[in-house]
Amino acid sequence: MRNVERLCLAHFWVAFAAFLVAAVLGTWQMWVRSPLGANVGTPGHYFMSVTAHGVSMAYVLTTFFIMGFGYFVAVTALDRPLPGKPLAWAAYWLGLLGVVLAVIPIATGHASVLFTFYPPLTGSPWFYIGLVLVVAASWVWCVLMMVAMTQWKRENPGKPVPLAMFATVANAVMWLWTTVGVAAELLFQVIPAALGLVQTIDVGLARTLFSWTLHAIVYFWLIPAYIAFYTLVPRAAGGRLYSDTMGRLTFILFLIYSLPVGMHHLLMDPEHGNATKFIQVLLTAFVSVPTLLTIFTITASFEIAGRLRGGKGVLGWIGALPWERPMVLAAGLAFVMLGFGGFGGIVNMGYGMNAMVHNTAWVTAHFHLIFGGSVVIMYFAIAYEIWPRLTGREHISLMPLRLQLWLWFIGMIVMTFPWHWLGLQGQWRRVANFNYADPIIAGWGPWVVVSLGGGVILLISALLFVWNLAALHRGPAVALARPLYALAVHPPQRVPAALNGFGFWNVLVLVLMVLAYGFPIAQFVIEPSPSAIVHRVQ
Amino acid sequence: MVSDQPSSAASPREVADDVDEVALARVMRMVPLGAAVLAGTAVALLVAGYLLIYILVFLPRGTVG
Amino acid sequence: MAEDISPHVSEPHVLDRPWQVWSTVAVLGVVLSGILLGVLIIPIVQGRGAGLDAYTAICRALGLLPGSPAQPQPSDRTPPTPVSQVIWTPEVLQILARADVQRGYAKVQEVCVSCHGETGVSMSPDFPHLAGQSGAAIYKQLYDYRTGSRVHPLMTDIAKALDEPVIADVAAYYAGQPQRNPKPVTLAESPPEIVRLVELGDPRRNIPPCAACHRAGAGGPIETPVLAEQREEYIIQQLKIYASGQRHNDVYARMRTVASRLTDDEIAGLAAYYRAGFR
Amino acid sequence: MSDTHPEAHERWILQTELLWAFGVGVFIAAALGMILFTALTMNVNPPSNVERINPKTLHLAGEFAEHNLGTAVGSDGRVTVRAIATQFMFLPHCIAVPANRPVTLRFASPDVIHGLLITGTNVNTMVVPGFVAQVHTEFTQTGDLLMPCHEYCGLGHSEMWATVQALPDNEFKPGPDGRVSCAKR
Repeated sequence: MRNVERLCLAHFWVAFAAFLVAAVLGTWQMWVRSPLGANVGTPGHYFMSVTAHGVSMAYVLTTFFIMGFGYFVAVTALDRPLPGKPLAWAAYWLGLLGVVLAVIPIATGHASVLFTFYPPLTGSPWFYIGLVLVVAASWVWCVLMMVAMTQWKRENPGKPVPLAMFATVANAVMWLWTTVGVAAELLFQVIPAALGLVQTIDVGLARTLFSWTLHAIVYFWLIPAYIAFYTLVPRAAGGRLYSDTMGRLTFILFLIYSLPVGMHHLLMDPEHGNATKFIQVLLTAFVSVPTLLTIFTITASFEIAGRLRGGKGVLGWIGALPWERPMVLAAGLAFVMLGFGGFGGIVNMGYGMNAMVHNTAWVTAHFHLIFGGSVVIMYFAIAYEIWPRLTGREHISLMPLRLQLWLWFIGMIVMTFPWHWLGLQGQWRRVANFNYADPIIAGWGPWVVVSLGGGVILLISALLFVWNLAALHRGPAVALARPLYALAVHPPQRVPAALNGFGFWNVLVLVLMVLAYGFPIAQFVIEPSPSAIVHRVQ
Repeated sequence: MVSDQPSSAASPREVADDVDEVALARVMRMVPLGAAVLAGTAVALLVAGYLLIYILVFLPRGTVG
Repeated sequence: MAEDISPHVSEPHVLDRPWQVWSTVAVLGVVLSGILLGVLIIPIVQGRGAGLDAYTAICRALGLLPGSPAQPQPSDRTPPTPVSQVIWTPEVLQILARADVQRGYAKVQEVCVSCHGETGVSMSPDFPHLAGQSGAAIYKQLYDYRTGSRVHPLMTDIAKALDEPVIADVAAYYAGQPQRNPKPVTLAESPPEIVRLVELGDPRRNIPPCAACHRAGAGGPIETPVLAEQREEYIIQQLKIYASGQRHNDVYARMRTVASRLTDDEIAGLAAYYRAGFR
Repeated sequence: MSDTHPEAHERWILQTELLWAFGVGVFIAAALGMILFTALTMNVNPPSNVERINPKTLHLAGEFAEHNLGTAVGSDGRVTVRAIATQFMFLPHCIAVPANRPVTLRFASPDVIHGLLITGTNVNTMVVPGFVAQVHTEFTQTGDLLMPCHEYCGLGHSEMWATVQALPDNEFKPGPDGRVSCAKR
């Protein structure tokens, strides 16, 4: 493993520590807003917790997990040492410093602006500077991933890059494109306002720049789960990957289509016209193509494994799959949640229909199911799969791992299904305490309690997850590590340069971004919208 | 830490794999049928649900523009 | 399965050409169809239904003209005088930031000392304490007295005599005066329903928490005054004339709405709470 | 894998994927088709109206000064509702609207970002300082509806809501100045 174990473990433990804190806060929030927790805590506490829950889950858990998993893939898939390891450690400490800088103002109530920053509400400058440092650390990771692939391609001319590494670098390239939006918003608008250098802020431009990042970032979180689908799950199920070419195409489609669609988060905003909104809705429809391709390709890979294990008939192979293996169980549960979450997503994307569900509990259900559900459950599965390689120790029994995965799935379904119903009733987001005396809201009370039940199950699962990993550090020494990465039915011999690198695709992304975001941003540069006075939450 | 075999091997034999080639050949005659049926019905249900919620829940709530 | 690497597989760059061509065609095709539908077809069809010519409909769809491409734009009539003339612009905030405390102190000696005291501790119950008050709050009230948005037998004439920079100086001076920070009676002793009003507000009566605006750093409106250590009688009197509408210089009736929903003993309780020095 | 050359079988696999991609394309076309159909025939759009307004001088005069807020029926019979979303309340606190008649709702914010929805209806928009948010709709049901602020706007966000009375035609009676206010309940 060329001694990157400590580097990967360091990243994973920061990620999962933040995850555990955020899971506790999430459950506390659901209790406070339910009829059982009326008059507990103040709005100040509640919105401090919502900010911490969002920052930990969306920025710390994800960025550190993705960096740790990326270093692991770069070493094991390419089977060569990590280039610039001291730089990787420097990026780690920079990112950790950023997390601490961001958490202190949150904990002292000076940054209750939530993880999506609602200018002109402006928090302490340290909050924003901390997040910029985390992003800067991830930029260093992106460079290291690209250097590793380039060096490998120089050493293996003409050979296809292993799919796991190809996907990781696709994610790194997309992330560099993604962060342009939030970096511009923070560096040129929000941080100057937080430092008091300017008294006003152009809110329309700030929201448009943030929307540039807001959608592509969810694909930055999602791609590691898809790397597991394509390269770990087929091997774990005892089969082959149905098509390696389709795997490469899927990650290229993610790179192209996840970037120019951010404005579907602004469908209900007054600062953009219907034309640009329709273009982005149409592009958003095409961002579902890679996911739908993946569903087919991975189900086919499952079918291969199931039939090899004796599955008969059209769907007989499902029962024959080794569901006792955590990676296989997690992938199955992830696909179910991806289905429900995806349904929530295409309803959100419905152009005019977004008016039915925007900023309601339906949206909260959508991203908890897709990110909190299918992506995070794959993070668990990836952690369970590679922990033995990092610690040199084996799980004593797989039962607690499966129990944890089932609890996470059940908790997620029990929590989010009532939210879909409440969202259609009009339950709006980010409420510290509801007026349960109001006849309309009174009807929601029982459903909020049901979803609180789901939240408690998720908390138990989160605690069990961290316990499973911690317990593994003291498990018995592992005898022999099974090979990790899946093999395709037809391992690629020759792959066109377009499927082995990203030069050409970057050009296409540039063209797409100019066509999709050019006009929306230009309209604020040509004629800035009337600026709003900064409201300090410090 | 036991080093792991690379997955980028030019030919399958270099990477240990407990999949028997003959069985794989037999299986591949049937394969994408089950996946097409399962994934196809799932996606069909999704889009049918989308159209139903569009017509039965969204439109009756009044036009928006 | 044949083991040999088949000879006729061509070099990568030859394989590349179709990938690049087809992917460009596909991606640009998607975007251009989006532009064609979104910018041209939908606006023109919708515009025809609303009696708008194609050019106006397309400009509205792109956001170059206000309004929806599918509906005529409503007309509007402008009403009489505003509630308060104060505008929070960067220039005003700069004036407040660059206020000269010495000049403010001189004007305070000359005009304000007799009622508000040198350190902002007022002489009688019907004059508010100004020590540690928010500069923006003093600025707005003096400005409202000057423009007549707020009327008071003494303050209207005094404010009319002050011009804008001096108002900022006086505001900065009193804002700089330290509050006495009396050891507040512990939170436990103040009545729980009052504490709940301050911290949680009352969702049933649509009353936001007082702390949501009046606590420092809460991110509420700029002109929100500091209530800590204010005179009890002054708070009660102001809430009563807000409720009756006699005082109406609060922008968009924020305080008139809240005051009209508070009962008399809640008003008394809140006044005692803030006089005790709670933030 | 049929006994043919692996090259041919790999191409067969890619063909099954392309067939699946075609199927997915049909489903996406169905979803986009519904959007396009209702946009062209029923004018169903997301509410957007790029109309700039200075949030700092909103309260001085013009359309969104305090006296001009509420429901107004124009001489041409068009119903227009004007309201302000400000830190931590809507003004007016109760909005009367007619059922089954086209209504235009216009909102503006003098301070931070707000947002609103009316429960059970398709009225939903963000209210961004610097712009006038406008929603054209028709209320298909009558009764008291809830209009909460659904975007985080500060510590008082949870208490920020208004009531909307969707009145049947016989109860929706504009006064001499064309204004309609809520029925006292």
